[in-house]
Amino acid sequence: MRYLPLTEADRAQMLALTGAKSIDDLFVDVPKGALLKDLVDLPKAQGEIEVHRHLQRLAEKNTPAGRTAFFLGAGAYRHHVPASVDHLIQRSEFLTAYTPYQPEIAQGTLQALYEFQSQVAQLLNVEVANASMYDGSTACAEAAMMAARVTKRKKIVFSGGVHPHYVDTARTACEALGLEIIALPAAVDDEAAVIKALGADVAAVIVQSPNVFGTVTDLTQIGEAARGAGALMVATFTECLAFGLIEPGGAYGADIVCGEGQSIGNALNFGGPYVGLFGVKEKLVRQMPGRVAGETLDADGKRGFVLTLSTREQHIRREKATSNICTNSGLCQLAWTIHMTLLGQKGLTQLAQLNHEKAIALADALGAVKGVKVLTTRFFNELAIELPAPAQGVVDALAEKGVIGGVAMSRLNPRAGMDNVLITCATEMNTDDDIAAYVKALKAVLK
Amino acid sequence: MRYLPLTEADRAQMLALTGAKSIDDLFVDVPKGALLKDLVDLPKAQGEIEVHRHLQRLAEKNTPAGRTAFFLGAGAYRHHVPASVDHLIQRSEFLTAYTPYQPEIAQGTLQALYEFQSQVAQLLNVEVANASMYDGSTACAEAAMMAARVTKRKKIVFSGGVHPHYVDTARTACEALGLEIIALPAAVDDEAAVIKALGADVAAVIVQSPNVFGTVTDLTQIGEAARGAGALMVATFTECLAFGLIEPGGAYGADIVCGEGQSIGNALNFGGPYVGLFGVKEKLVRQMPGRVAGETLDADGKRGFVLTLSTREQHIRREKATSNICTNSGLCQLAWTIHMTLLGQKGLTQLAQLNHEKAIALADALGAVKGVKVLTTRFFNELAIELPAPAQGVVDALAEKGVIGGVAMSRLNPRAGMDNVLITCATEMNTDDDIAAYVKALKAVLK
Amino acid sequence: MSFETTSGNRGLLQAEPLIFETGSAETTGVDLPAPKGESKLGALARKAPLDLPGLSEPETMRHFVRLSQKNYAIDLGLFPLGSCTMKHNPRLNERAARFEGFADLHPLQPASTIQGALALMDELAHWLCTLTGMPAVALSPKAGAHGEFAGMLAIKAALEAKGEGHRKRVLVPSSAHGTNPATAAAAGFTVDEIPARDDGRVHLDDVKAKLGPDVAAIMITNPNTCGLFEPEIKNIADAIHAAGAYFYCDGANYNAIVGKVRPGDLGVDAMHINLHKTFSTPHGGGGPGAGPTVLSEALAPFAPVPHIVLRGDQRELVEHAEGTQAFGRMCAFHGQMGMFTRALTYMLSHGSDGLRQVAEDAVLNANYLLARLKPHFSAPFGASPCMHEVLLDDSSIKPKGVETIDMAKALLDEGYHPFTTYFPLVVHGAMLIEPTETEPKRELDRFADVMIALAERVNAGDVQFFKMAPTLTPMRRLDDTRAARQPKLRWRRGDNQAPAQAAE
Amino acid sequence: MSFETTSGNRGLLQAEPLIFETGSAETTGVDLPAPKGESKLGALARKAPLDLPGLSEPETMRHFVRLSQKNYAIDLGLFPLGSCTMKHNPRLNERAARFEGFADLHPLQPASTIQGALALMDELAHWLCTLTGMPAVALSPKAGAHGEFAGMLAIKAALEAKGEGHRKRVLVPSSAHGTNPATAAAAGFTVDEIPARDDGRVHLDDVKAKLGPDVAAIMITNPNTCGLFEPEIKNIADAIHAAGAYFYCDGANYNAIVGKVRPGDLGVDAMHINLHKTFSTPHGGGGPGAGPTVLSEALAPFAPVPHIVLRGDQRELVEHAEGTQAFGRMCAFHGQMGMFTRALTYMLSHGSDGLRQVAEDAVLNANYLLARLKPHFSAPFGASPCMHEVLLDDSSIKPKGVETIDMAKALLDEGYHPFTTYFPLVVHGAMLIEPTETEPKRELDRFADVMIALAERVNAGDVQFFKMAPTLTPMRRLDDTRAARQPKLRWRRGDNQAPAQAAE
Ligand SMILES: Cc1ncc(COP(=O)(O)O)c(C=O)c1O
Ligand SMILES: Cc1ncc(COP(=O)(O)O)c(C=O)c1O
Repeated sequence: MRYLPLTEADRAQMLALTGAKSIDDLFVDVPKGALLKDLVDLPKAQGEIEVHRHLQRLAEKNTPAGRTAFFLGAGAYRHHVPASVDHLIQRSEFLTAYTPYQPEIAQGTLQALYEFQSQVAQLLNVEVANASMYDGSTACAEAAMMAARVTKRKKIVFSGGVHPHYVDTARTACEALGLEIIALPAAVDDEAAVIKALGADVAAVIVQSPNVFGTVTDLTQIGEAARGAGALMVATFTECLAFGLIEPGGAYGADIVCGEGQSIGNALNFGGPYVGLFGVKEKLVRQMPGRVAGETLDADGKRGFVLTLSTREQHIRREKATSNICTNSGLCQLAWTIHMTLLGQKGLTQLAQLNHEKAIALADALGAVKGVKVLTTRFFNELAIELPAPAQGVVDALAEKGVIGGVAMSRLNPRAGMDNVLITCATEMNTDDDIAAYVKALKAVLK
Repeated sequence: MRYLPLTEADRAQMLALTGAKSIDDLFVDVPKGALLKDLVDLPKAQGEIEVHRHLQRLAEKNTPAGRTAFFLGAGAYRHHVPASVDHLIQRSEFLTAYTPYQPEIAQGTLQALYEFQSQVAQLLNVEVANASMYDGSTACAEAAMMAARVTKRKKIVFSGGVHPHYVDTARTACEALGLEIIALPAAVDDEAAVIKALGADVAAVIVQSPNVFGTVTDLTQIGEAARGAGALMVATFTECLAFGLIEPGGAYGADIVCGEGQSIGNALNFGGPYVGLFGVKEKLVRQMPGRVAGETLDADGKRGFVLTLSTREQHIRREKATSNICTNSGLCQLAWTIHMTLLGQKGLTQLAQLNHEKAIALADALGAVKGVKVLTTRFFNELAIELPAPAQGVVDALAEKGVIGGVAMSRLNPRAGMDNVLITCATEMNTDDDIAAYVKALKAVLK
Repeated sequence: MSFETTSGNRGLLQAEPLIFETGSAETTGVDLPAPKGESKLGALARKAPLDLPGLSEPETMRHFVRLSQKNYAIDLGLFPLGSCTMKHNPRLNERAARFEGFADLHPLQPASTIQGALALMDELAHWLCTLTGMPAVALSPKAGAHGEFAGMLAIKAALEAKGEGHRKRVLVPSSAHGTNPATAAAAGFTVDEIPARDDGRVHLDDVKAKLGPDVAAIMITNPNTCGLFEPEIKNIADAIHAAGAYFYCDGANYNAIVGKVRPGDLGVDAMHINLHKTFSTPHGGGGPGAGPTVLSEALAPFAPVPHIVLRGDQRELVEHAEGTQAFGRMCAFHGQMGMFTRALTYMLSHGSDGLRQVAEDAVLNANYLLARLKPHFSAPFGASPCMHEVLLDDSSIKPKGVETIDMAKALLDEGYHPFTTYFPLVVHGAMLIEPTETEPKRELDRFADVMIALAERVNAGDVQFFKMAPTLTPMRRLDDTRAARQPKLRWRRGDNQAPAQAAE
Repeated sequence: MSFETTSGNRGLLQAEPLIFETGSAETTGVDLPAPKGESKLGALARKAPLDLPGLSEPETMRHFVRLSQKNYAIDLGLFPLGSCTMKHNPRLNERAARFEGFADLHPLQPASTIQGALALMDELAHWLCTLTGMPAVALSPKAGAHGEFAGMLAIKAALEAKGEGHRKRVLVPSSAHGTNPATAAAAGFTVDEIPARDDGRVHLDDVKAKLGPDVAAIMITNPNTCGLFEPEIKNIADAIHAAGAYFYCDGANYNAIVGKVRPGDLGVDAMHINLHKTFSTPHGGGGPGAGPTVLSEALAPFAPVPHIVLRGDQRELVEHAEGTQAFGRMCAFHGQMGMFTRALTYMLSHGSDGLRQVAEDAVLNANYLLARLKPHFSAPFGASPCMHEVLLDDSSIKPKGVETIDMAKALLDEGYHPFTTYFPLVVHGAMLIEPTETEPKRELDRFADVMIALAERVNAGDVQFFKMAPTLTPMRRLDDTRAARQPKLRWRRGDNQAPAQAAE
């Protein structure tokens, strides 16, 4: 087997030194009968050629986004990732390193983490950011739990604009802790309802901007209301690229700003792995989940970086930890940092602007189709439209025509009562031809 | 422009230091009128997205070998290259290094070269091998010129089994030096004719085994005859994998053994870049073209490697050099070394055996098609068949059916008088289904 | 001859500042079409300064290549970090994960366009279930700890479904990884620790003594974090089940028994599998992981959404818990697809025979190291064979003035990543050495030679050598206390940008 | 604190033996289906021992990763090797070259299946011709020297076609790269050297003095190897043409003028372009290169096969010289397709505007360095601007006892690949510095600071420092003489396998 270096001669020699007669003597503690005599019922070893073919065959049973006119977002976005990003993250020294527990031989990872934290803090306009979470949805769930810890309250209010899967993820985690989730009804814009839901028992109000319908919200009033009620404001997001153009949660005084970082540096990958971004106010840093790198000096007085504040973490604090997270999103975080380094402020702003313009073009084009109503007025690159028919059927019919038009709100939240609502998105990857193809197919489907 | 780091501010500041008023002042030596005022008439800069799309569109106008039932060799072979090979050669430290002129910071490249030379010498059973040539055809041309230098004779005899493009390449090079090329008539097997062509004025006889028709030849007799005539025997090849199974030229006492290394480590790449292998008897080493790495010690007495014997080379010897070659096939050579390291004797032998068996199956299957005659009896993985119709037409018709059946001899050498001969090849990449598809299509075409 | 260079570089080792110290807001390494300047954002437009440095592409390449060379990695040498299973990461995995049909696929595409992806997930599930002898698996957990969370929530749901929601106590041996108690707490349980025993094992008696009507589950790592297979595991499982509780098995060390022992045969109810350990997906300097969690018959109905169901010959996703017994949802989409592809590639490559050999070689390599090191170090449980890792304690070195951390730092100079230090907590100054099956004998021998030479140096009383170590690494002992006391967690414009070069 | 490690490693730097010292004939890193054992070979079967060592995949990865870390590379830092144009190699190029439609394409496939490849070659040809202002290009030459060969053979064919085959003398300035005279000789010409002048330029008078009825061609590098544009180039071309000879231009330094000057406007008849220099294809530790050669109207008919012709909307290959005026064939197939893809990717990325900027920035960077270094070193032609590279000589250091090679070795410790040493031959102890356009000002400044600090050290008389250098690199000055005197060019079983550790 190509990955196993021991030869039969090695095995015999090594076994001899251990004093065991057979390899199974080393499994002496396994209960009688539990040590398998036969191979499990699965195919035997295969060479690269066969395995490659097998995987390729599976891959070819999918329709890659790029082979369609593609307008789907809703938590995962199809952006261009420069070739250098994917090249760099595959370098052995990044790819096959572990968590940087030995800083003397892990400054590469550690400095990149420190740069990531700094970039995230700048982007989200927060004071401190951690070294990444699994993804946006789990980051948001952690924020809810953290808010409960910080405020010692038990009620979490979710705006009706938060991605339904985020709400579900947080609900699963929070309810296990006995927290109460108040999920407001799905709404393209529910600022007033959010403010109304606040109260003295609310730990946090969780709002998303741009929200799942694409709506961008000025969070000033919600922030003030939350502060007034002694609740934290958690600003979440699924499209971090938006903050190249719109004001981030941190600028509205959000206590926790967290969400999905996939748009920068990471391919769609059918939903994962992605990278959760997580930023907080400095005063909350010791309640923050996840790893964090910090600056220090080495024995020669040289600047270097280490993992720090680990007294928050499970390996030190065990059941009292701020989170159970251990392995997080290293490579995806690295990809994010590299891509963001390539972009810089100039590239980021330009990329965000391009996305916005593509979405304007999309909104105009779809809005001009008979029977279609654009629901979202203040959008970045994503918007909701109302169709004259159930959206799920339209999506499926569009797919037959080589157009992935978006996602039906009914798929994300069947109880939203928004069966005719479609969430659609444009990015820098969409050409004018794509938009024309969409319009043509939509007209045909709606006819 | 993403590859150009200078900012406008940098440029202004730097220009100031040079004392020049404008950038064109630095081009002061360019004759008046020759300095372009306008941009040349070509498209302007494009981003990664657009360039990627453009290249992808071109790529998709081709039919990749792997999307067909593929049986074409004749100098380039479709073998599996393990994923680790292509990964390793893309490491910055290999990919973006120059020729190892500074051995203190180039031991990676140098040790890999030394390992390559050692592997090539083992494989070809020669005493010394160089650090690679451009490809097999140019290696063969260099061998012809070297033979003339060594023997001070002017006639080069080519067996009729040598790949016609190799003969053409050598002819072009040799005739410029006033050497005479005797190209024997194309023949599946011409041992006797080769021996007969030898004489006191012959510098070298160049034979190929397996030859372009796939024929494997015992070179003992030719070798003896050449020695008797005071000529060198040059054994060339296009399929180096064969030597996992058949006796290499070196074992027959060939003075120079050279040919194409593409089969190991390198993709088809539409014909290049490939890697020429070149081995000689020790006594000829100072007449050998190309770079060579050798072992030495460093100032601390540690073993290390350097480029050596450079007094043969153009940068030292100028017009008296053994060859004008400078840049050779670094990355392809590295890929060869890595793949050969993965294979080792065990893997190489097994891979060669698999190829041979696939070719036997192919010969049996095609030989059973009515009207088809297998011409090659002693083959490795390639063979010639005679068709009841001109081969070029059959090849084209097969292609319409998704089968790349080989190459018509008439394409390689229109004057061979072998219009109905097809050269076909099987490798480990061919499945039984491929062979069945070939037979089916061939029957249909010949009907 | 030592001297300060002008450049700050030292031979091939390149000094490299932060991107914030070299980049600028005007520089970018991407080219994009010029925007037209349209906007629908009005007052929502960003006003907070971005101030994100950009670098051109060549500068970016260099920055990260330079950084990378300051890292150790499996591809450079033995990485015997116990409990982490740092094995070879095949590049075929990386290639497969990047097939357009996987990488360029959106999780919310219509079902008709993702049949290959769903088939792949089903195939992975089949391998995991068959290998572990368990009927079901939840694929979506995003790392080991997340898998623990899924398992504990499934247990919670099962208890609640039986009307036993009052069971809140979870038994966790003191040798457990920190994620176990942290997860139990996150799932709303209380943690009751089973203290360690001298033999490094969990004893049935100790478990029985803790059982009671409020016990929800036990979380046992098997093979455990001392590198031992728990001999009483089956009896413990039986006792747990008899007491109406569930058995969560931490499968982080599954590599030691893959293809040799099926956790399902041991009475396990739930077990996460770190695909980045046993199934060779890259650790990537801290992730991403993937923690599919196999579930017993009793827990299977409560598996979180999404579920994949077969309708005719088409696969579909069930994405909402309503109408099912699913306890909920672990994350926005379907889990770490990129890791599924890699893990399946690895499994198919090994096959049933190769995977069994993996376990055997991993265990053999560890026992070989144990045999070589035992005469020179204190191996507290070394009297009998270990599984995939060797646990040493500091009792042979500490009396001479050398601590576990000093041994670790001395290994850095020798070109090794050290073992896991000070974990598990059940022995003093633990050194936990996991070689994995992808090490050749030659590398083990060299490592053993180095360890033995260091032991001899300890015996020779050369304490100073250890306290000075490392001296050959890019940096020397970094000051953790300083980092934690005055946390500086990000660059900020205006902060003293030239880093302090003198010790405080 | 310095000491010998037990492992031989030194921190992150891994000691690594030869594969012949670690591998074995029984080990392999590939898995293949078991063969059946059939054979048609009989007595032709291999009897010579293969004795090729195999390594498992993890060992192979490690071996080459470890080796790689002993290399310097552009991606690590400035690589100012004059005449070599070590610029950034975009990874987009690498990606494009690996598209299945290019990489998995056989050169002899039927024309209907390779239309995209032929279109790409045509597009590349169009870019090269338009940029250079030349009507034709031979794409097949496999490197610069091979392109020179193609150019000189075209000249030969043109002369023969005119019945002037007796013209055998080729003029080559003494500053020429070694490949120029070597190529002229390989093409059957005799070389007549034009001696150097103090100003580093070729003078019209010197050329004229050499002209005669036996002169076939002149080979001039422009910009030349002193980093200067030849001011008399056009007049020289005119004189050459008037004398019935041809002008071969070595285009290795084309990077300095791409988009700014068209060689066609200067009277060039043939010029190779090193795609691995100007057009950013990787140098790969010594290749592969690619040397497309542009040809004037006079030479175009003689371009070697293959030619691409358009028939209707389909492209076809002409592969045989018969029936054409082609002088022959350069190699088996169509040239370095993998490099064509990369070069075109690069060209499209830059566009006409970006390529012009390339030349301007390359020249500006060189002149900036010249300006910074001039006060501290002897720059023999530094009175006027240079093009893309800065030529220094050793006259300011040699009197103090420091040679060019010592400067080079001192740069190694500072983390730089040195300049080109002792080339061109026309100045004493040449140091030829080519920064290229992909260096930011910051890196140039640091390099200049280092050079100046070294100059100050020379002035301070610290000769010993230079003679000891390098001390921070993986190895220290290697013994070239020993290597050449007793060549050991390969491993051989039975040779003393433990390498000598002591100096001879
Ligand atoms: C024993 C044990 N359990 C659980 C975990 C947690 O797994 P993960 O890091 O994937 O969350 C680890 C990983 O370090 C471990 O070693
Ligand atoms: C001036 C000059 N001419 C010709 C060449 C030869 O080019 P290549 O190495 O591609 O054969 C070189 C390359 O080093 C060069 O610098």
